[in-house]
Amino acid sequence: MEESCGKCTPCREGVRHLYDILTDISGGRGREGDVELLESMSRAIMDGSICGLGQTAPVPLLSTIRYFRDEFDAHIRDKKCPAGVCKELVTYWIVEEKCPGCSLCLRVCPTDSIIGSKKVAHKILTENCIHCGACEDVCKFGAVVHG
Amino acid sequence: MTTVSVSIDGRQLDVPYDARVLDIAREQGITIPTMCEHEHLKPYGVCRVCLVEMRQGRRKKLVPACVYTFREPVEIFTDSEWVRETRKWILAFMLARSPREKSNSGHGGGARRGRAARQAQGNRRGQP
Amino acid sequence: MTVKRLTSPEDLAAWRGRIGPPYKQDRVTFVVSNGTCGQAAGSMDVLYDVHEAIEKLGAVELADIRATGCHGFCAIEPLILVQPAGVLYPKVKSDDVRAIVEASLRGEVLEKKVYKDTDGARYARESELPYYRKQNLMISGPSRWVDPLDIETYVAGGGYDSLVKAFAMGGQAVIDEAKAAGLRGRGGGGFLAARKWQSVRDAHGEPKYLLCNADEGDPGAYMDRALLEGNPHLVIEGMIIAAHAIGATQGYVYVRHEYPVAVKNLTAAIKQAREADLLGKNILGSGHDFDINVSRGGGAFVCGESTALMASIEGKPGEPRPKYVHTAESGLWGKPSNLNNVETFANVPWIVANGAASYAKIGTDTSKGTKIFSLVGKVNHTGLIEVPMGTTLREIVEDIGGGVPDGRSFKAVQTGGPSGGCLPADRLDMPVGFDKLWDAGTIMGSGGMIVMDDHNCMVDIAR
Amino acid sequence: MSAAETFCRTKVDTFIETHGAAPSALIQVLQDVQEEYRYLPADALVYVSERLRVPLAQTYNVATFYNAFSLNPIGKRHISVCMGTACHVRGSSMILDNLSTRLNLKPGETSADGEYTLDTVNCLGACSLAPVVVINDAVHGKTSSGKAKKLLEKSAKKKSAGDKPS
Repeated sequence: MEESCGKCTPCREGVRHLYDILTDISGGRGREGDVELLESMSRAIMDGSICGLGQTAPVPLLSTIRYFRDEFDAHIRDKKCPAGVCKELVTYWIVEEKCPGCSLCLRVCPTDSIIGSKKVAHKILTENCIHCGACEDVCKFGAVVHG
Repeated sequence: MTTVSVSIDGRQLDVPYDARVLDIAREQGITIPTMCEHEHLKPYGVCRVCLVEMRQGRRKKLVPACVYTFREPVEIFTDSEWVRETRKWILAFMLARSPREKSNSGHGGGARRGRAARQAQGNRRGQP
Repeated sequence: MTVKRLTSPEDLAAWRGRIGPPYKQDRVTFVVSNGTCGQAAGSMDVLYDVHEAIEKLGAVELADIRATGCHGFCAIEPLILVQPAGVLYPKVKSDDVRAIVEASLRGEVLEKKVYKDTDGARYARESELPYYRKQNLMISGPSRWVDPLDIETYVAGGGYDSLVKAFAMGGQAVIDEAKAAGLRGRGGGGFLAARKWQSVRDAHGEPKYLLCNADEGDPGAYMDRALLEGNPHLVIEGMIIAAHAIGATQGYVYVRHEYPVAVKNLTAAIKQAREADLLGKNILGSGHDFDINVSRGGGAFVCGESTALMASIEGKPGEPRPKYVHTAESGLWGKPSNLNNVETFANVPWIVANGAASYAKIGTDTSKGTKIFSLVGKVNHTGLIEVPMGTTLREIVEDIGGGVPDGRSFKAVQTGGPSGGCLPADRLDMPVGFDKLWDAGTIMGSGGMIVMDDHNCMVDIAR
Repeated sequence: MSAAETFCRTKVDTFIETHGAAPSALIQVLQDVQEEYRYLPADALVYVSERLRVPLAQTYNVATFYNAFSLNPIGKRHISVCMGTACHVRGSSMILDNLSTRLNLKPGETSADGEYTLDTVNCLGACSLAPVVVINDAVHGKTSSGKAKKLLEKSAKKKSAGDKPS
């Protein structure tokens, strides 16, 4: 999107709209009919752009819709991200039985959203957790999960 | 002065080589909407509002009438369904950028702007 | 290393005689892949450790060190390849180096340090690795022994012989050879190179320009970088041959701003080629003049597009121009210009040396030769692979790539960079090539191949 | 370097000599200025425009088009998180969020004290080591959100921008 040189309307404007609508879908604000909207917009962008960038920018989107339509519907209808990636649809928490209280996660959390003392099972405060996954990366016991 | 035999909206014509599609259309009384074209400016072909359908044998694609010139025998359609659909989206993209679209503020602005583009396309269905 | 001025093909042959074979048979050469990803993995430290170990063992007379570009198998870097034995030590740690050097000097193999595959089997020789088994390294192979900063290692392996042959054949014959070989553009366009060359050769207007597109903006694709860093002379030789064929006297290589090592190695190679009179006036007594300048890009993906690239070389912002006026007639500064991708030029010397017939035997009926892919993302053996056209995605992802790590399941592979689509598991038997992928909704593009597993969300990827 | 100017004319002249004083050398000269001063000083842009006989508007057009150039000084430690597809697939957007929160900087911003600049870049060509974070010219491969804190601490220990990787 930032890579569009900005010269012609379909690519400069159209690709931004595709991005905005996809951001909404990924954030759980998708609406019925969005997929069809994306598809028809994509055709106009591909047919109307001057150079290869605009003519092919929607190809990854069209192919993910073609082969992974169920994931788009999961985001739009059930407000769920099956792969556990889209931040607004995912929460992180700690499985108490698995957590020995080693505080490794507590130390790497950029927003200090993890509380717990030594040897006591820790907890993630979800208010200012930014879903960056640092805790899950460092946890050796698989105690941190998200979904 | 070599000429090329072409067709525009079904009318067979012999036009001068390298003549602009837009000029020939105007001569034939066919209106093609334009935005960034102006007689005092060198044709730039960026707004894409003047896209028309160009067919040559099996190959067909949309070309800007203000920049594309006649060099080979081709068929031009200035008002086909494909042209209208694309043109509506391009107008909608532009309108979505206009300030009075009330829905483009706030967090969800982006997507609602996309929806505004859709509405703009909807209520423009009537005019070219 | 004083480079000899060459005024005739015989000079080149005589020079090669003096240099001798790529490796001295009586000595041990420690080869370390030192491309950008090698350096990021620590190859500079390994080079230093090897140098120190040799000195401590007093073996300076018995051993050489050679820093090459990328060998392709980036996942196992930093690596040491002991030549001429061909023994490979992957993921070398600095305290292993001394033991490796000692054993190699005695002609032995340090068994516990050699390559261990995901299935536990051990392979000592680089040539035996499963990673390379299905590959055909006809273009990227020399990058494993050529030192990019030393033209002599390239000449020793037969470098610039194709140039001599091309001059003897004549420009039109070279174009016919490329047409018979079916060489298509490797940058993603897939146009027949010979047709492009022909239109510029026939165009009138002087001077004619030859442009090499090394913008490589596609995320996930870095084969052009590896070629420029590892074997710049191969690209230079390909360019001189093409320039002679179309009558171009000035060439530009437009290199991405994000590839500093490639710019350094390419600039050094051009300097050495000029010193050897392989670039400049009356090359090898052929009467043909040609020189190459390096033009550093400014960091804009759109400049991979031909007309935007030319605008950028002209010092303007990279804005594409509609292509109704073909760049073959009016390109850079309005003069006839021919643009090809790095990998396309790298194929030219092979075609001239081995002939169109043997080239056309490789690949499929419509996509000839090999293609270098960058296999990245959620795959065990990340790196560059060169496979004949027609190889299936499954062979690439599973047999060469070693499948998806951490026991997760394959979900999709994206081919062709930002203009390419994603293919799911049931499309894995699709052969690679210019046309078949198009019907499945994606393109081969420049060769980026990004594997995704069940932990990747397709909506997020699309965004 | 005369007092008023923030760049050294003789140095810029050498850049112009190597690339030629013609309009087509604009990008190459600006590349060298950017490398030398880590940004494009405004008065240097004026000087280059005059020497290359290029309108100042055109120079600004080029200086703002390419993301290799920056009009304001880059911090001592320039942190670039690669957002190319290969790195994105291996979680680089989470690393960016982590670093962005830690440094309290949005991508493209420089800290008030000029210490840090956080940036994103679209592909560095080291995709086999994804996800990649570059700090000045040191390429850190196979990073993760968990390692982000250590990465910052390690870079803080290094003195100024010009340090070669250890």
